[in-house]
Amino acid sequence: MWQIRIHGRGGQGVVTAAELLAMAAFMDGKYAQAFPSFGSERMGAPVVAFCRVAEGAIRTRETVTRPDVVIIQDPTLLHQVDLFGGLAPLGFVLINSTQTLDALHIEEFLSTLPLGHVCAFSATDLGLKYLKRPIANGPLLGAFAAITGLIRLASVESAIQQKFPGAVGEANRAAAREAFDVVTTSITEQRGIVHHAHAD
Amino acid sequence: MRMQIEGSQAVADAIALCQPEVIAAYPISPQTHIVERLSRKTKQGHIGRCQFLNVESEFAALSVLIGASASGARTYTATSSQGLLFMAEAVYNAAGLGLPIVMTIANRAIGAPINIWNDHSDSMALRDAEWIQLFAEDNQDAVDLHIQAFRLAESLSCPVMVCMDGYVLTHAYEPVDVPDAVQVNAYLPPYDPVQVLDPERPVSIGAMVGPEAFTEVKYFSHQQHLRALEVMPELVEAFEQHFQRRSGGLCSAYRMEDADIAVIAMGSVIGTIKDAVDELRNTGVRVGCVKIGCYRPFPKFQVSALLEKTTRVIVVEKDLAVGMGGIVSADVQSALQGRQISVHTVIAGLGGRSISTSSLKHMILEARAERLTEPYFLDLNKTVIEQELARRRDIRRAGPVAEHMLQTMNVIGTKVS
Amino acid sequence: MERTPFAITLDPNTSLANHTGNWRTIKPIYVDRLPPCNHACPAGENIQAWLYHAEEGAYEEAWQQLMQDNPMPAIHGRVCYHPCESACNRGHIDEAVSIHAVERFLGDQAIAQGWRVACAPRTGKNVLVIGAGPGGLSTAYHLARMGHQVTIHEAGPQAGGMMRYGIPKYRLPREIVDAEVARIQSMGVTIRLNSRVDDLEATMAEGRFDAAFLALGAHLARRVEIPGVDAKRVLDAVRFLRDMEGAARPKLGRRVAIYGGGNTAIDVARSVERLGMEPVIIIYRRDLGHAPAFASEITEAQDEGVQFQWLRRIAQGDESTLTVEEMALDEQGKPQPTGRFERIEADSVILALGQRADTGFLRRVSGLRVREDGTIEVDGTMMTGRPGIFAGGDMVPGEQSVTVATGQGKKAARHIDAYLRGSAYVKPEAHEPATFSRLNTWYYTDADASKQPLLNLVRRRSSFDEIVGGLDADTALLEARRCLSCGNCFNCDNCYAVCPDSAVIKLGPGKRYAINYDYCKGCGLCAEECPCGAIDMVREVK
Amino acid sequence: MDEAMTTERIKFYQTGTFTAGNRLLDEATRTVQSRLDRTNSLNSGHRACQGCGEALGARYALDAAMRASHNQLIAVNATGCLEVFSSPYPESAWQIPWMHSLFGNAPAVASGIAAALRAKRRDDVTVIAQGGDGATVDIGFGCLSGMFERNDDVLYLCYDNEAYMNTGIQRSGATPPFARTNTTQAVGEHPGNPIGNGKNVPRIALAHGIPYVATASVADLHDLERKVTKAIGVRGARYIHVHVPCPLGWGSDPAHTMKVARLAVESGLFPLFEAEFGKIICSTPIRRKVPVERYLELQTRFKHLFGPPQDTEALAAIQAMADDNIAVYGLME
Repeated sequence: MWQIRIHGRGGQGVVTAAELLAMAAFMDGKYAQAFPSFGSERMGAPVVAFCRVAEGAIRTRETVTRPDVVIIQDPTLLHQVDLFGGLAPLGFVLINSTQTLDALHIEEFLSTLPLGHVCAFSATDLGLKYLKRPIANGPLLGAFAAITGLIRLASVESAIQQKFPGAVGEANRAAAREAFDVVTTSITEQRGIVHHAHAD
Repeated sequence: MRMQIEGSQAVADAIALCQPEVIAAYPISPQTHIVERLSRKTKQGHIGRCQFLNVESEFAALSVLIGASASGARTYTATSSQGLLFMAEAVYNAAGLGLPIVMTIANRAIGAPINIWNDHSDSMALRDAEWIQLFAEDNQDAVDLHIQAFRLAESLSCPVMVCMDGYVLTHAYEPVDVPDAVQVNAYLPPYDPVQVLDPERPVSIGAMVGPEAFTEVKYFSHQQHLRALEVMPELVEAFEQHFQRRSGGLCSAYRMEDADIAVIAMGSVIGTIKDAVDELRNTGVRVGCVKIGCYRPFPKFQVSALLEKTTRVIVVEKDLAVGMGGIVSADVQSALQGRQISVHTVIAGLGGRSISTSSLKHMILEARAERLTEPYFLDLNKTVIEQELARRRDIRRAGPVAEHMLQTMNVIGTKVS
Repeated sequence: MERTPFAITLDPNTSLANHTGNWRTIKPIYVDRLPPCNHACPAGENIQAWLYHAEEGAYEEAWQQLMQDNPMPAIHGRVCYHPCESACNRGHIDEAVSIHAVERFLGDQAIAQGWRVACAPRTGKNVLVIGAGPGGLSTAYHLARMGHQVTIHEAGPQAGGMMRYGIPKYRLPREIVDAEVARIQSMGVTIRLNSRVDDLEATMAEGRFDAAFLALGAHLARRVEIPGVDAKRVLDAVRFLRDMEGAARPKLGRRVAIYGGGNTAIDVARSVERLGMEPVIIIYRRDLGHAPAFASEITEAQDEGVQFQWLRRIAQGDESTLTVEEMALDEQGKPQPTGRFERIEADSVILALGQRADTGFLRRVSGLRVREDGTIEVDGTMMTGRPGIFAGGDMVPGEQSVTVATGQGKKAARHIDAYLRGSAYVKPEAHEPATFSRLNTWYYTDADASKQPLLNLVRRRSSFDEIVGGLDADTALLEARRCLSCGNCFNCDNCYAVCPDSAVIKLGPGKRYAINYDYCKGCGLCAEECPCGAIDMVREVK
Repeated sequence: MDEAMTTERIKFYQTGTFTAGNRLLDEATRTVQSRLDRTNSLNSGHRACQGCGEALGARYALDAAMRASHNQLIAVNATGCLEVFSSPYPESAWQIPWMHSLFGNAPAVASGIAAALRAKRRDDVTVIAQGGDGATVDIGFGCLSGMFERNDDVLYLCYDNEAYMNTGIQRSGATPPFARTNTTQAVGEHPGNPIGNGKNVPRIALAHGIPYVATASVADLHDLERKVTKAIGVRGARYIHVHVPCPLGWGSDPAHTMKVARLAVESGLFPLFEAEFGKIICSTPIRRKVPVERYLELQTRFKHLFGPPQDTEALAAIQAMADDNIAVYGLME
């Protein structure tokens, strides 16, 4: 079972992200569960949502305290909230940021993770590019598919299209697609560098 | 159709399929998503000529339904927490008048301190209001229970509360098989009221009844609820025939065949308990789980029968009878009267505290080792308690407990746990 | 309804099993009370009853009801001084109901429409009536309705008595008198005119009369001597008014003085006025407040130019003047001479000092007792000392008026009828009075009394045309509807409506109500809200 | 009120339009209460006190409503005297479909019935909710306001007897100033109910802008029936506030129930008016104006005002209220 925790701010769509993830997983024939942190938080407050994906039925209802994946919608949350608490040793981290990992000063949390398990890219820029609005969810989900391989990009696109029919969904899908490509390339490069280094 | 869907939306879709004629609601978290969706569906004309009334309070919501139901309309509302308490007077009244109203309780704690998260304090507060109370284990259960609830309510002329854990179920996206209209119509006959406000055949509903007959009125009510215990299994059978799945029911067992420890609970925590049971079973602990699906009327004999081979029972409940202990466990104890069974009361999940598999496992093992205090508060933060007790010893005017405890815990922003 | 919830759902109307009447300590009962108008009417008219019909526009029913008591409504509607209106409770609210106007309207309608009354089958009894004045006509009428044969002997050339010879035409047109008399005749009453009875017993024997009613009227004038004035220049009112009925007008000088303060004096003055004499002066020993004439008459006379010399006594006179002495009222209201004199120009004097009946011939009838003033003593049944002979009108002691005479005629007829049957007439016990304080007047619509049209002054001074006009049908209807129905249920439904326990049973249109004592809690609202005071609350005896 | 009209009475009849019946009026102009075939919606055998104004008011209003609705009527009743005396098991005095739920929810229950009827396409049935002043101006006020605000198709009838009579005469938001109740005793520095308290619910109803608002009195049956009949012909939320004396609570003679109610109107203390869509359109003129003392002196709840010593200040204050009403509502023609 995969457990995913999504951090963001109220109004940025963490619940939608969790829901879309679950839907995509469902389309892949998996079992999924998505739920918010049930807060009464207002716009801008730090919020969190959860998702579980499994091959069989999911019964547990507890919040995700030991995530396999952490998605960070808003990099300004870094150093404010314990974003990486309980992260599995072989877990994944996806960060929406224009800055590089180095610039974010989070190596101490992530240094133990395998190569290619951490990805920082500007989902917001992609959102602006395709949707003319700073919406990061589509690109993040595309990136999630790329980084984890847990769900197919096609399922992500279907989930987006189902949730947002019409032009908005179409733009989101395009953003997700580009994010998927960008992240896939980035990971391949990371791994390539590593392989290259090992080869040395 | 099986779909990945939010619990509230699935329930709203199921309600819509039951074709209520009058819905009245007042918003309160976490019930809102249900009524929002029903409002939309009503406005779109998806529920026949159903009338959706935006009322000024929960008290009005249920009162509207009292009138509508007495006029022969199928009626529905949903509420939570303070909302249920605010309508409390009408809750009793609807039952007393024998009106088959169906109401969803998106279970939530009761303040003060104000708390919007899940526990069962609300429906527990009104457990003796003469409503049938059903508890949903998951969202599939929630959907199915609502469909059963209308048939149950209308066949007995008695209101039914379907309790589903707030946020945990209402806001959770999970796969649910939402039936179609043909299926629901085949299962749920049109509402044929036993009494109706009709100018052609006037009756006076809601008489004042004095000491000479009040006891008898209540006796009949009790008999009616006992009859529900017979009717409900029949409805479950019928439901299975129509929908090809088993849902609802008075109570059910999980891995109880040879269990000498049983964990009894209601609602969404059952899933987590099942995980804990499985994990402990893997280590050789003979533990099982009993779900109570119908809390009122309380299926005494059925629960007792499921615990035939058990020597130890742990009742995990999301409520607290302050000054007394458990509420459900008291009922379980009464069901097990005369039997040599240890009954533990575990208070868990109050105000939305997450109940983890690991805590449950620990609790079971501690119970087995006879190390549980009574009642046992799951995951109680002992450090906070001790600091607060110390503070109160020092200062006479200690002020509100909640505020100081939050200060002690240094809660800032979102706490992830 | 067997599936409905036990006890909390009830069948409708089941409270009828709960007889809340046992809460009651006092209970309402319907009563009829004597309305003040009826009580005051000298003719004993059931005014309220006929107004009740008139209110509905049922004029013939109203007239028939009226005719139960009074055979001459058209006359009475004109000349009665209507004590009913003085007593009318409506006077406490705004103005009394103009009963006379409605009565006149009904009387005129009856004449115009030729309405008739029904008579009982003939009894074979014969009754002699002497005098075709109001008393005689009334008795004859009532006896005829009862089935008796009546013959009236009238000394004069025309029937009507004082109605013809005492009341000027401008107040009572003669065709009205003729019509109402004719109607009585049409009922089988024989009137022998110019038939003076000198020997009563002989007349009775001759006509085989079983009883007689004497109603001679007061045709003898009281006279005084005025020193210095030629007797030829002194007339009496009776003679003057009788002469007015003749072809030739009485001869008077240019300036006429009338001596007296009663209605006759006014009648005479106003008649003289119409003959073109002026100024007409009325001389009276007392003042306006003590004059027996009705204020309205005095006012009308003044309007027409009649002058009044109050507190004056005619002391003496000569050919063209009168010397009058100023009077002053003493503590008893009696005029006393002051010794101050003045002169008034006058060519002739008409004395209007009162009249009496000419009853001298009756002194011969055994058993009859004739008083010094000429009146006949009668008992409570109007019977004289001679069995079978009754008397009424101006010739018996008491008030003298057309209406009083008419009422006495009715009363006498009842006793004569009883006498003829060998029984006694017992007057039904009168109801308790319907006093104003028992009314709940809030419920009555504000409505001022209707005004009868008046002839303009020029015509009044120059002709004998009737002064007062009648009401038209609409106005008569509205006027009738001003009646408060004091003391008698008029089916207003108030009791039926205001009972919080629905314990008043409405018996149907016009049939009044009954109390359902099974449910009446005795709150008294019905009695309190009855506009006309027709419900009493009485102690419950259980 | 400049453009407002006053109601016209039929004049020049023996009793005009003041008595219940009048054989001289055509059938249509007579009151429903005068009819042999009136419904007696609230029938005999109920357990109201002697001379109960509320029992009268209810029968008046409902019978008129029955007639106007062609007997297609459903009535809801808030808890209170009317409910208790009319429907104690095993006997009901109601002849119409009738329901009692709670003290504070009658408007909402009625809204529910109206909604059910709408769902069932029964647009021929009228829904009436009724309650005393306690149920209306106090505990059920929220539901009432909600019903108004949604413009639910309900005619709400408040039978105002100016205190909680059912529970034994305690003060309500409709209790008039200076009145003695068992929670505003005639003791202390300011005996009786404080002046300046309370609320004018007809005016608050008016402020909701609902299609029809009226005040009526049991003392004026024609006016009351006309208003009920008019209200039945209107769809949406309607409110009629009926003044009903309570002999027990007011300390008046049971036989004086109508008289007291009448004097309330005639003094100007209880103005009769009508409003449509938030605007006053009509008032019923006072027939015979009386000083407020005439009204007050019949009730022991005001006895303390008459001393000794007489509380002239209080009496003047009450008179000022009456005069104000007369001016505001144009009660003198």
